[in-house]
Amino acid sequence: MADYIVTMEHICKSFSGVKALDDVSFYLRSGEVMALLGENGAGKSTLMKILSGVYTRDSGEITIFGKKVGDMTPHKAQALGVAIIHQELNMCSHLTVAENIFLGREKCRGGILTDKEMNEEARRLLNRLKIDIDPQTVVGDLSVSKQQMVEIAKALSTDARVLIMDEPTSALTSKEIDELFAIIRDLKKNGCGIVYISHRLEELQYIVDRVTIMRDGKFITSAAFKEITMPEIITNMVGREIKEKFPRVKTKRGQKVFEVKNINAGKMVRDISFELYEGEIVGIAGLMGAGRTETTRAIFGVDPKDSGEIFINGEPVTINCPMDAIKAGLVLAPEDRKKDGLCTGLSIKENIALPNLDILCNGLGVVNQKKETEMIEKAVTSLNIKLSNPENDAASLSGGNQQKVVVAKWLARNSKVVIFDEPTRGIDVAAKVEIYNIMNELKQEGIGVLFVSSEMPEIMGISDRILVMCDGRITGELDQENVTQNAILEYATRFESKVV
Amino acid sequence: APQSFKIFLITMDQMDQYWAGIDQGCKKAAAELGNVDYKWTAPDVKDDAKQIEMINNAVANGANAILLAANGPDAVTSALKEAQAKKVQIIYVDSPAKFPAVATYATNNEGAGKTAGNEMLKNLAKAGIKKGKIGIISVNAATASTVAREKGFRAALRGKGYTLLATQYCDGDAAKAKDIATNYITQGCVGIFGANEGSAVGTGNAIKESGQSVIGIGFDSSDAIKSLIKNGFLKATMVQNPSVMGYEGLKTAVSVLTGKVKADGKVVDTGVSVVTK
Amino acid sequence: MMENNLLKKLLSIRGMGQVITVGIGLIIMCLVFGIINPLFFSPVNIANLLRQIAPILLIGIAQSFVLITGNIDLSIGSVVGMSCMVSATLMTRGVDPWVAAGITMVICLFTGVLNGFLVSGCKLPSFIATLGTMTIARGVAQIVNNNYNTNLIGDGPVANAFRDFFYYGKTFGIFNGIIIAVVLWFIFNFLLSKTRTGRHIYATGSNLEAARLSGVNTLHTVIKAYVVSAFCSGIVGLITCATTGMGTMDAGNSYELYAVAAAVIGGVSTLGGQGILLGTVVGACIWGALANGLQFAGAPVAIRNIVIGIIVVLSVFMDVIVRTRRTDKTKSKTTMKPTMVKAS
Amino acid sequence: MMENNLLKKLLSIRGMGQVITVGIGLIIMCLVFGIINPLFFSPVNIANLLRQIAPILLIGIAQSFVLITGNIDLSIGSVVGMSCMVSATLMTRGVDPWVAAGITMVICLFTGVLNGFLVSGCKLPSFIATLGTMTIARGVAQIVNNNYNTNLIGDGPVANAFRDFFYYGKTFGIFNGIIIAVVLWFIFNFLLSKTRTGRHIYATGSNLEAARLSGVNTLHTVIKAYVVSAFCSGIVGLITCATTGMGTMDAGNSYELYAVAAAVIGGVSTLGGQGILLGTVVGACIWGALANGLQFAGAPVAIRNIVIGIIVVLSVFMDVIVRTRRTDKTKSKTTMKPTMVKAS
Ligand SMILES: Nc1ncnc2c1ncn2[C@@H]1O[C@H](COP(=O)(O)OP(=O)(O)OP(=O)(O)O)[C@@H](O)[C@H]1O
Ligand SMILES: Nc1ncnc2c1ncn2[C@@H]1O[C@H](COP(=O)(O)OP(=O)(O)OP(=O)(O)O)[C@@H](O)[C@H]1O
Ligand SMILES: [Mg+2]
Ligand SMILES: [Mg+2]
Repeated sequence: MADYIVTMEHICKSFSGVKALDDVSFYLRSGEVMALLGENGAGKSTLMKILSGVYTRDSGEITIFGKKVGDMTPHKAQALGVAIIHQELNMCSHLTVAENIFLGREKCRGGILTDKEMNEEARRLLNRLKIDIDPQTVVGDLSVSKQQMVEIAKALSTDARVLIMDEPTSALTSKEIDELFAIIRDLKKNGCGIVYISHRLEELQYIVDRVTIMRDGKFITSAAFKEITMPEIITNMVGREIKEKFPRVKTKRGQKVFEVKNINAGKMVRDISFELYEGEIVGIAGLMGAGRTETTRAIFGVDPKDSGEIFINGEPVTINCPMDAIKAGLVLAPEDRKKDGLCTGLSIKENIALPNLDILCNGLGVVNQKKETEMIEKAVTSLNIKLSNPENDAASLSGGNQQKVVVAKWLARNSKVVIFDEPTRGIDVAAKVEIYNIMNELKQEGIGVLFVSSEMPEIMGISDRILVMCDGRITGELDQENVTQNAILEYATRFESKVV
Repeated sequence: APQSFKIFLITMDQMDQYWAGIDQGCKKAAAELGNVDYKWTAPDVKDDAKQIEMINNAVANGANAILLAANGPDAVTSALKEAQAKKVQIIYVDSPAKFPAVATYATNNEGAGKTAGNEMLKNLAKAGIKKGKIGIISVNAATASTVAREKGFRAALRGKGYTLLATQYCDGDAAKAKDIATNYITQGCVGIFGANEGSAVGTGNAIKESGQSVIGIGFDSSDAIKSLIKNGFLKATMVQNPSVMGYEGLKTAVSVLTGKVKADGKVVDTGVSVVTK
Repeated sequence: MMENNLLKKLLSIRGMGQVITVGIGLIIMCLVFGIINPLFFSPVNIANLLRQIAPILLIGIAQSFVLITGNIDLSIGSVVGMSCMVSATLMTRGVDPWVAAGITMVICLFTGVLNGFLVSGCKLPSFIATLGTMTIARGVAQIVNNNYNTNLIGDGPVANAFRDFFYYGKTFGIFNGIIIAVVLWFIFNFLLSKTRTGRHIYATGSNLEAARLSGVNTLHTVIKAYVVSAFCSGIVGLITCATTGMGTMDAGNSYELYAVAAAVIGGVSTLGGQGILLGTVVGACIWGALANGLQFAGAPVAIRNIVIGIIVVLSVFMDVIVRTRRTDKTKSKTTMKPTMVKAS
Repeated sequence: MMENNLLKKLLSIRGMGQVITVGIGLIIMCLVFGIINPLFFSPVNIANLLRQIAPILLIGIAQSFVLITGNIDLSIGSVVGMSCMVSATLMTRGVDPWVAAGITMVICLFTGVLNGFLVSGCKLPSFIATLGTMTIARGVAQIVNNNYNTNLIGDGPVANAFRDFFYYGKTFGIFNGIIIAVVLWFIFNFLLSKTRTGRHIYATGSNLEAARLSGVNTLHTVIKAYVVSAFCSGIVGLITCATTGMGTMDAGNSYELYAVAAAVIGGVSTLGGQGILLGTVVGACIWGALANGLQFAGAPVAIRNIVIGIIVVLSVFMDVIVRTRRTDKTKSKTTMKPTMVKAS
């Protein structure tokens, strides 16, 4: 007991009545790596944000290094030696790497910033972490993974004795991950306590000592990593058995509905060609940053294309903006629902109607309210969207239902091809199955479905055919019968030249 | 019992001490007469459309007579027509509009501008300056009274051997006027005319600072201008008689309302006095 | 029963809450003015007050359209001035008033297109882009008649018909200025609340990227909003010209800020995507009634500024409180950093 | 060798690119004015021009601080007016000029705190919050001397000392107004580029949430920026008072927009996080040289407005192009490297 450096007991936290944390307790020893596990929305980030002073708890007690602390603030957390690497990138993009690293605790002499010193120290720090970045680069000019490394370096520069890492590896390359693990082992040796949040369970074996599992804002269990098996961890996380995780329906492959020939757009979309048939789901797999999102955006006319042709039902179509694509019968449910999918502040009804106003309006551009209501009712029932009133703000829905609204927007019209970019990102298992069912229904209606996903099990479970992308190119194609994880990985890492 | 009358004074804005002079004249007359409910209102900035609203509001507020300092001579005429239709008596003070009124008590601005020009000539002659550039600072090109002063000033100096530069506008801002005047002096102006209070203050300050013997002529009077005259930085200023305008205007309004006098549309030049050291 | 339903339906319209709160404030304010000076409620003053509100309502509509797209239009006042000067200048040079009005409106609409293009096409921040066009349009207003206010636009029957049409005349006993504003309000309210363009305007202001991905032509949408704004401003310029019977160079000075105030008091959000034109009506009424009522109450100009400033801050403050409460609940519009890839 | 290094170092400062481009524009402009009227380059006019630039530079600094935090301050002009009227009123009522100046500055700083609090504490959009304080401060300027411009602040030695200190006097042959502006520029430039507060101002404007999570007190930071703004505006008010020797109620009218223009022309971004005060110097010089030079060239006022409008739009346009180009470059640079796909 005595060697706990952090104890959090009976922590509760609600966001406007919704309980995100319900009587959670959490303990951390010095020199250990504690994995904090749980499904999306389990409350992991919220718990750690309370520990680092981003949120204030509603009730409960926090003790750090044996001292009870009251309300935390980011500043106080820093002073107590608690550092956090946030799940979302949190950088001032106009400032340099060194300026970001020392933000909030700049070094001054006589009130004057000692930029030279800070640059030097940042350089030493980055060298120690084997991160090859000039501390005087402006952060906005760095790639996402480099920014993530800067964020890690920033947290480490505080000489924290409690270090919280909220999904630090989600944007890192494998080389960088190895470096990170080496750093973690180092810190452990020096007696630092580390909280490690990740959805990549296979990483745990390399660094983790203990695990704490949460579900629906509640503490479930805590155990030494050696004493718990992976299946046990998963059951504890999910808390229920999902019978058919990847429902599959059989249909006959029909006519060719969609063909893309030699599309080039920027550096991330290079010479993309593929075809899609009626009643088939084609998955696009690849490593993060393989250019899948860029490809869908280029096809849909969001980003400009440098060259290439698109055919629908054998007819060539010109797509220069999303409206062209929609008119041609091609729709896209984008990856990032907050940024690209929903108009928050508008009602659910208006969101669903938005891309379908051409159908809903008469010749004068006046919206037919009756038709609109019918369309929304149909969409809501067929997708089983849980809502109290379609006039409510779309942002008032839970994440899964928001995702369904993004999908529903596109199902109200008779499209020939539907592209889903990571439709299951950030939603729970049950909602995922509902999305798979929607895709299957489309397939049965004879619509061509393109399904981009980073999750191997789901892409293997749902797709009839899988295209694999690497470095902006399609490097391979696999049939449902002979697809294996290794085959996908093999194609997904076929780089043209060795990338440094 | 004697009838009581509601009379409004509507000026261009409420910014200058000059307007307060008219107000004081009105108040004095109202106090002497005793049966007048008198109020002074004005738009927050000089703006024709806003002054029209003020007139409409005064009519709606039950005015029997309006003493008006018209922002522009043309702009308000239709509003005045409407007012007259409601039997409101119109008297102009300071600046008339092109609509027949009971009476006008105003400065003849063009004439006053000429007087200012003659003062300028007199002082230039006294200083032995026979030629050179002369600058004019005015409020803006939209205010009729200052435009008329400028016109008169230019007329007085035409053909006398001096070069009149393009008029510069300071929006009545004395600090801006100072900058403009300083620029004029740098350009070698021998004389500057500031066509209103703010312009005159700016002109005087610039001359004071330059230490050069530039002839400054102002218009209107205020504490600051008096001081500049006293110290010789402005040679002269044209002082109007706002208090007389207000006093006579209000008295005439009541006389007409009580039927003692018939409205004859007489125009009374309340005159300017040239104030020098 | 019927009324109850109607009431419910009314209340369910988003933005209605703020409108009702502010509306109650307006009524109280008017009552106070009426008590101070009963003439405030005289029929003459009511007609008069409404006529004074008309141009404020029009520029309020103008600013509302642009604010809802998530932008701002600082050029409104200058376009009013430009419209007033250009039309009057043409008329004094012998052009038929109606033709002059037509030419003027074309120039104004062009300014609107330019604004929209700079903001949406060239991606300039709207504050700066319209600050630029504001200065330029004022310059045009000044230069068109050689830096002088124009002469009277004429006393002939055509000129008088023009002046009556926009300001002095009455139809069914109501001043034409009021009728013009009301008719335009109905048209633009219809456009905003019932048509595709209106939906697109809201969507663009709410989330430009999402709107674009939903097939909305955001460039056209923003241009349309600025064109509506320029149209209303142009009409106000013509009304001003009709009111004064001449062109004045500083007509419309600061109107862009009054317009922001009217829109915002009525619940239009400066962050885009939110607000209804009914709110703008209430905002314009508050603004107009304040000016008129304080004059009736005999208050000096200075007091008026202070009162107006406080009212603007308070009404936005209320709006922000309401919105924050709702945001907490719904977690909308949080400033999440985009798309860190998350494996699940 | 040495100079080469210095040049490199200078060029490496962020934002220097825009400053140099605009600086070249300034030089060309001045040359043109000098050719049209050689008196433009006379020593008297140079001194004079610099003194005319001084207040613009100060309000430019004011606006730059606020813009860099990602906000705007529309109250600048009104605070200038308030400062001018309050100080003059106090002096005409017999208060010692220096005491009056002190009291005035306290009132101005309070306005700054209020602005910062409304924007950062109450989370009002800065445009609206400062629109409110703008109206209120102008009201105070009007009401403080009962809606009149004040009398002369006096002709005694103390009053003259005050007037000399802020405007008419010279130190080492240079006008005090210029010296005040330059000294304040050095102080605030130091504050912005070399101190923790400055760093926090940039961080807050760049990413408020990230700054907050790094332990930056963003509330205090925003308040500090608004206080700097109010301080500079207050000083300009005192300078105006010293210039005219009296209080004028409409002093500082529209200065907030000149300030935006000066800052933006010099490369300060209205989106926050970007800009250096050296740019503001160039922006202020362009603004001041335009006004002065066009008078020397005998151009009508209206032309000035059009020229200024075009310059504002163009300089932001350039800025946007440069920024977009860099973003493009960035995008291609962020070719992400592969990670293991999660296989659970
Ligand atoms: N600022 C907020 N406002 C409202 N609700 C919130 C807020 N932050 C989190 N929540 C809610 O609290 C719950 C827990 O969220 P949290 O981010 O802690 O989950 P998590 O376990 O970190 O999930 P993930 O694995 O997706 O990161 C969720 O239901 C979420 O919607
Ligand atoms: N969080 C982010 N912020 C900014 N840019 C990002 C981010 N994530 C990805 N990118 C950009 O996207 C590009 C390629 O990613 P893209 O999304 O196309 O790949 P993908 O194959 O769809 O992978 P995933 O969808 O899993 O991220 C990268 O080069 C990067 O510039
Ligand atoms: Mg999380
Ligand atoms: Mg993607």
